[in-house]
Amino acid sequence: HEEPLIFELGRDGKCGVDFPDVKVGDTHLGGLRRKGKIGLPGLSEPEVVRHYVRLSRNNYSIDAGLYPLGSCTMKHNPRLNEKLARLPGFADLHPLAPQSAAQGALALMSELARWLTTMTGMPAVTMSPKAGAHGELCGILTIRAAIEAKGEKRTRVLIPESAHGTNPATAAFAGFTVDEVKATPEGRVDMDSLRSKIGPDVAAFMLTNPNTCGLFERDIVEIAKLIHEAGAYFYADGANFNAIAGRVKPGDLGVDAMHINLHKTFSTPHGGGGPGAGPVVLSERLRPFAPLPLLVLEKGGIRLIEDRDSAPEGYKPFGRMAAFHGQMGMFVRALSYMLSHGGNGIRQASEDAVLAANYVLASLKDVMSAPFEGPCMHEALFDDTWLHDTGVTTLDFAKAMIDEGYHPMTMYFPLVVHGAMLIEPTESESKESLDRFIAVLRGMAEEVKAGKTERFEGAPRLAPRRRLDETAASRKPVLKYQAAE
Amino acid sequence: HEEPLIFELGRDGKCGVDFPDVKVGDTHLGGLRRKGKIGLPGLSEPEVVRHYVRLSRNNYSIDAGLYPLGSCTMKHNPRLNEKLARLPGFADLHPLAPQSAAQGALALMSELARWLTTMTGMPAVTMSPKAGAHGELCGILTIRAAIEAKGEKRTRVLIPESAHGTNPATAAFAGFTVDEVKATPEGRVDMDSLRSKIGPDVAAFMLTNPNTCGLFERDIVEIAKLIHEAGAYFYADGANFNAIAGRVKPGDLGVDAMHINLHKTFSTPHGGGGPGAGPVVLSERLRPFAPLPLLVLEKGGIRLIEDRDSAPEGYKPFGRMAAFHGQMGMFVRALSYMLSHGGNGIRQASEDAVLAANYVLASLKDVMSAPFEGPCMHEALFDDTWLHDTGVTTLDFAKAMIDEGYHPMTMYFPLVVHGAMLIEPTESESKESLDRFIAVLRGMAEEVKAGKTERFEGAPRLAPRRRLDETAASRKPVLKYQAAE
Amino acid sequence: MRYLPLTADDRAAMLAKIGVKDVDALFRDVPKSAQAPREAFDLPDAKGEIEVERILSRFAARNVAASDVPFFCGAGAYKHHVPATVDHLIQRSEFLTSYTPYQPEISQGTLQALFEFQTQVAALTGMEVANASLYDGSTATAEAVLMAMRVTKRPKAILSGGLHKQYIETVETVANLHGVIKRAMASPGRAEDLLPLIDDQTACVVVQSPDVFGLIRDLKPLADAAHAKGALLVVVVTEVVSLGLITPPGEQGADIVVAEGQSLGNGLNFGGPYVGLFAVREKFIRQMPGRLAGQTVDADGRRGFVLTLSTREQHIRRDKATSNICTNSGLCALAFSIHLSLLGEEGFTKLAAINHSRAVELADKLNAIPGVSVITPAFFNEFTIKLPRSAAEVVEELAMKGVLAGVPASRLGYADDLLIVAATETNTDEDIAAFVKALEEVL
Amino acid sequence: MRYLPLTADDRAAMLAKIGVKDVDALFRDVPKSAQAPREAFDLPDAKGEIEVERILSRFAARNVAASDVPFFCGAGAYKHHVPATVDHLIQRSEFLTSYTPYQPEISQGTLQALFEFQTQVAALTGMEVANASLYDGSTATAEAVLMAMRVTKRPKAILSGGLHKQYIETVETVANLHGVIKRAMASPGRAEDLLPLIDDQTACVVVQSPDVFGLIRDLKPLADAAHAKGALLVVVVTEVVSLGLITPPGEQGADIVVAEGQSLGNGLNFGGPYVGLFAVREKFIRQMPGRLAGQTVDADGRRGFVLTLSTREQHIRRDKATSNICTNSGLCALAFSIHLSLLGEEGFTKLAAINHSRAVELADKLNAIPGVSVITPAFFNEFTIKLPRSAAEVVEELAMKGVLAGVPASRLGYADDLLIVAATETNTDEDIAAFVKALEEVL
Repeated sequence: HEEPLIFELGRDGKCGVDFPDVKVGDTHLGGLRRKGKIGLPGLSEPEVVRHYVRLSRNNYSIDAGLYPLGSCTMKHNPRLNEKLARLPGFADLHPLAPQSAAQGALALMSELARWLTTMTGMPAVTMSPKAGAHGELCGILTIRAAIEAKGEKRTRVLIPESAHGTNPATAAFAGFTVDEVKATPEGRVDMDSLRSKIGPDVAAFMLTNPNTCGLFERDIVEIAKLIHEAGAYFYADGANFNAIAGRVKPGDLGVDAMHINLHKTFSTPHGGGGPGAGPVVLSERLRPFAPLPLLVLEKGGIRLIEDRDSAPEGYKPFGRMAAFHGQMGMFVRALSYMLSHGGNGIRQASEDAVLAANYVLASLKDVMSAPFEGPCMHEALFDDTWLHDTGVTTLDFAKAMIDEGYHPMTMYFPLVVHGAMLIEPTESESKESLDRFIAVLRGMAEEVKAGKTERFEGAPRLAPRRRLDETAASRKPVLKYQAAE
Repeated sequence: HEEPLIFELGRDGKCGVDFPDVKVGDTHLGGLRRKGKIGLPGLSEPEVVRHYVRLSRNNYSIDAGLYPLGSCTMKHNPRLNEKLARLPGFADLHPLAPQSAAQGALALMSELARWLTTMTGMPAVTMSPKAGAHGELCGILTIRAAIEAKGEKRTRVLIPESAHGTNPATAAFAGFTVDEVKATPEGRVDMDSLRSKIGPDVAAFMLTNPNTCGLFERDIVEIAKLIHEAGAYFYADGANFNAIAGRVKPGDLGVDAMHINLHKTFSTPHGGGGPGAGPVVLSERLRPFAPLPLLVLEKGGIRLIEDRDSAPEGYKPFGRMAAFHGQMGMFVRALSYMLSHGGNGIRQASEDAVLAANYVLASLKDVMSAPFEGPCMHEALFDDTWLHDTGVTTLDFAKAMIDEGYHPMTMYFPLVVHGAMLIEPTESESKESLDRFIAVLRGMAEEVKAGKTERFEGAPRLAPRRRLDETAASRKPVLKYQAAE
Repeated sequence: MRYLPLTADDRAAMLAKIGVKDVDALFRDVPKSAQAPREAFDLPDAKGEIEVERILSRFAARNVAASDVPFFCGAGAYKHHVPATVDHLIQRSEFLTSYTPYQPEISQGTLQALFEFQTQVAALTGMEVANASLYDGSTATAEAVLMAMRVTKRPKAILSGGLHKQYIETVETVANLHGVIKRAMASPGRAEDLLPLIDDQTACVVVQSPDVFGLIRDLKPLADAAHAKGALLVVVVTEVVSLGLITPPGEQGADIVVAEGQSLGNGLNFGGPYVGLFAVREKFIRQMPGRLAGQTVDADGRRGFVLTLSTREQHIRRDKATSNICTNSGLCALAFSIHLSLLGEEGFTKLAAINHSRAVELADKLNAIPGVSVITPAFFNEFTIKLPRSAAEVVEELAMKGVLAGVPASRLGYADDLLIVAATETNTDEDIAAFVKALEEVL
Repeated sequence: MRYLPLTADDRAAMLAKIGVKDVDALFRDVPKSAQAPREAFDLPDAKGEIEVERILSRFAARNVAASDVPFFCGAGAYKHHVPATVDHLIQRSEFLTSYTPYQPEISQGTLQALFEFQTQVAALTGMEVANASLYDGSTATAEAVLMAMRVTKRPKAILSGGLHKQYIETVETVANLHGVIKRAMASPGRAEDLLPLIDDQTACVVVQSPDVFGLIRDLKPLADAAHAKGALLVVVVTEVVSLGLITPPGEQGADIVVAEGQSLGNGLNFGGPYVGLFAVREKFIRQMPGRLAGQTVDADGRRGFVLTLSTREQHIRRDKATSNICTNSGLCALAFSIHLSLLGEEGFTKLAAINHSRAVELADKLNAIPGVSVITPAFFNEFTIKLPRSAAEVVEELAMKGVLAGVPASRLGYADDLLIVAATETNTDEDIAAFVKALEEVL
């Protein structure tokens, strides 16, 4: 049975809520009362429930299975966090309620800030960015403001070719030109390339560390030195913080700014694509330029500074990332996660995440091909060398995993590796679960090598849908339902 | 992928909760400290979540599809009711908290009692029974107490052969002998049979009305008169109250006692088999014998009477059905349902339930065989006459519905009809949903008639399991997990 | 009305298909005299969510929730912390809104969970088999007595005076119809000598441990004495968490163990819904009441689970059934089982240890108050104190000070100066201090 | 630690398979100087659920929830009743714990829901297409300005003074890098004349309606003037419920409509997470930021949905992308869509009517208080009153009396004597009476 669209299910005369009738005059509406119908379908509550329950059953989820999406950190989402985020004191608190009526919320933000600065070894954090990419933008704009405050003109941002797409997009969005730094055959920043590109017009170097090949940048201290000597800033993409949280302080590596994806490292649920939250930790020299709002501890309580004029001495906020004060709902969840783990648990989680990835790597590298040597961090990278001449592509292999009950790994990223398959098991998987996953992938790989490739062509076959025609979708986009004539 | 048992998943050294360590001396335990291990498996929280999420996906549910189980009233379960039952003032209230600290709970019970007595036209209700069958027992024990109070000796309870199994079981459990009353070819109580059985040794007549054939007992007034003239009591099984709530008051029919399944008519969720709740409404002459506890309105509040000695003048509670005061969690849900519907909505719901059943009956009676004439009430009964010589049984047909995405109807009940199929769509289904269901059943029926019977043999094929060997299960029962040697 | 999907047009079309003029025609078998118009019901019209929520919230606000105050009530219902995961999982549509698993092919979720529950209950109690739950501890106790009478074909049951008063009444209410109930006098703080009451007409001895006053009693001598006379020992546990620390009844010779399972996975709920546990020796399984999930295979040979031995049950056996029970406490049993799965061996035993430790600490502090004495020599997380005056009055006075101090024994018909006090993992040091201070103040 | 499934034995076995001695060996690429021991982090150790719940509950208890008091704050975030069904459904594991639907074969639940969401947003705004959501209304406004600059290849954006101050700042922060932002002065209670500011360098005019002071303004003349100069009209809606009663921007000539969707399905959450709506004329779809769900077919020809036009996006186009956005506000969009599905045409328009009616009633009563005047001539559920003294002080005094009376305009940098007041379906007659009485008392 195929679940129709709500527009196909609904009909006039039904409604899933009950309100008293009310008459409205036109006098207060400035003559702009809506005339026509909106076109919303009418459904009773039971129909709505069934529709969404049925839809949900077509989704894969971390609650139902291992979700090895490299670079996405699909870890366990504790329900305690969901429960606490729903306490009326948080969920039902207005962002412009008098600050005297929101002291608990401000205190919670301060406490979360303390955890973030302590874990990163950075002196400051700005909380308002609403997602990782938004945090990147915030970080780059902070850097931009610092440069402008010095009266400098720096137009280029250096980014390794293995970076997430958000890095170059962010730099461009912030008005910089992007210059790519090459990777070494070992999957790390090519120091020669970096040296050749660095210069007085460089505003920043953006680096993910551990990088998207799943490797720690060994030369990180040297890199930071180079950047700083050139008068540029070191931006770290915190997407892979889960590999090192509780073991390594980015501040010790010379980082000037780093966003933290609360929805990755600190487990706020991905929700099918958001909401996220991306607070940005800042070095001392960037701290004065952090955007509004600012949190200031005063005697008698905490004050939220919402406009430039009220900023403390020495602070020159570069602007505002969004209305209000950030993703409070996510802050509650993240703090609940942190308190639950404690410093020891966060360290253990990072170690387990790295251990799990290396275990997968060690268990599969004889049947699949790993492009780089040495231990990986929290994700294991394979390429498609081992698929050459089999007729099976990375895509085929990954889609066939669906028929085995697994979500595919990240494919074709990072771009520096051919036919990349990036596996991030996270610390949430038991050894039994990892062993089963490894056994399934080994079995599949051995089938490919034995030439039994039929099942890979056009996989998946057992999912709610077979492969979807993405070309048709984009050639003539259908972006909303339209009733048949 | 087959989901293992938790005992197969778990292992020593894992735990899904965190507690501080604590040392316990033996001195306060009377020397009875546990020595050996219990044998519980250790699992982390993510493993527990995944286990139960995966298990759940093997279940059918009303949220996911039409659930036409006759006599079970699988209607929509509003989430508002779940939310309200979880208010700390209800969910976190101790049954033996001082009554001064529980006045809201007692007031809620009184309000629910008012709705139940108003809807049934009965003067009193006792709230503590924990399920329908428990309510039946309560009703029969009340009758027994009334008989004893009169100094009479009555040993027989009359029950129609179409009755739910709980009726004879309850009567026997309460120490009575059971005597079956025949059904007419029209599926109703055979008045001649009843007349022939009634007598001075009859304690009660237990009748479900609408009856389990889905028919209203037309002679109900006459039946009540006969019973009362014999000095016996009229017990009504309220399992089918959903057909008449808001339209018919059982009190007007001469009923002396009737349990009400809050988990049917008033939509408290079935939860895979409970908990239910079965308050019993009572006539004036049974009221004095209702069991403990009693609710009494006094000035300044409501008092819960928990022992016989405190009972008001004229009350002689026959005993106690259970510790504490009944299924409070279910009371909240039921009252939420009642307030949401209102008197008008409850009436409309009953009418829609009856309408839906008749619509199914009218739409299928040409391809399936209906044993009885005339409009049905809230469930439509078919027999297997139409399956004769097809090689397909009621069981086959019902199990094949699973492959079409439906839960089977109730089968082989009531016993008075051969190969019975009892369909109760409830008022929660839209016309589109009913039409689709009817079309599927018609299609199946036509296939059977056309001799295309392969898919029915051994159905279902598309469910999480094929038919299970129930004989093997009961021949050598395996009722718990035992680790392989 | 938001819950009703049919529109006026739908209704008209359906009536047309049925071939009747209006819905009244479908009710034509109802005698005229019983056709009540809308006005005959003094009930308000439908309300929206906002209004319903307001009304019920007002009821809730008039109660003192256990989490609102330092809280020490027990006597058969205990405040424990239930992990958030439990409530999330039991609210999955597939668990919450499914029926009794009569169609096993599409009910394996519930059936496997019940099978796991049975295994857990058997392990906790130290018994060989358990059923898939009964309504609650008190009704389970009544069923146990009836079962003992069936098994032994004897008429007499002896109930310990330490059995929760409302359990005693529940047992008497039904078992009186089938036999003779002898109830021993309550002896708070002491295990009464039940041996002299056992004779060759005795079907069972029913004893609670920890008893209603919190006393842990040694069951072995009782089991031996009962067995010597051919009687069964029924052991009742109202606080299952105690089984994490105390020798299980099964190891002390119990033949039937019943328990109230509320402590795990389930809220206080003002007394219900709760979940009754029922475990027996294997030889009695065909005499057990209630549902049983059993393991089997499907047509493809794959392991699966079904409701089994249903020939004991009312829907098959009718008046010959072992019990009239139809509904069980499925969702509460699921909550129990999920909570216990989260706890596991380590968590469950730690939980028990913390409970005991909190209670010992509280008992020591209360005992130090002049005029107060703890009368329970051996206890788990609950004990009884003797006060210099009416415990009911003291409880009311402490409630005014924002402390719910326990259950006055008089509420259950026992002596006026006894207070039954429980402490659990949810009690903080501050809670205990507040209780001690408030009690000192009122005495 | 309850969330970590590996045991010490597991870790040892895994390390052995990897062929290293300990986990430190896996971190060997980290410079020694950056290897921080556990003690280097001033953080407490792991805590159990009970303790975490206590700590966070204490934070929560120090806030005044909107439901605790008569409540009238708005100015970009509104208290509405969200049906219980919404929160239940979005917590389904399959929605809550899934990733962005990059693998459409096993993400049809999310994708179809987003497609439905897009259709709803287009219908509400009166536009041709909508995306699958952005972070919130303010960032969506900034994206709209950037998009207008891309589409028109012009540098200038004109912002109405009635645009929420924090939206203005958000727009300026990013759009200043790409062009020139002209901000008109705020004119509370009046629609300022923006026409003279529009020239042939103007990419867009951005106007909010109802504006931050609650004013509904006629957009048609502005649209005509903008279009005459080749500029786009961007309309911002911070209260989507207004679209149930007011002529949608799409019918008044808007080219881009952005809105804050919090009012439907989402709580106040102290400002986030919210959900930004973004709707445009069809011709602009390839210039849109954010995700789009599109309809297509699978290999068997069955209808299905995919993320489409991703060549606009950063993970494909990198520095040439239309925006750097990666995450959207998927779960909030789902909540929005479920709430709107429950409402439907009838419920949504009724909801809007009730909101308006409550606000009219409140406005009339406040206007009758001596010294108080309503300065917003046309409004939906929010309006501004002029007070005889500092609104911020009045708000603090009313808060002491248990009424949260609205947002002082000074909080957003406007005049000191103005108070922005909102009323919704959640306000009772008693709430309104309490507000009026308290205000009379403090004035």
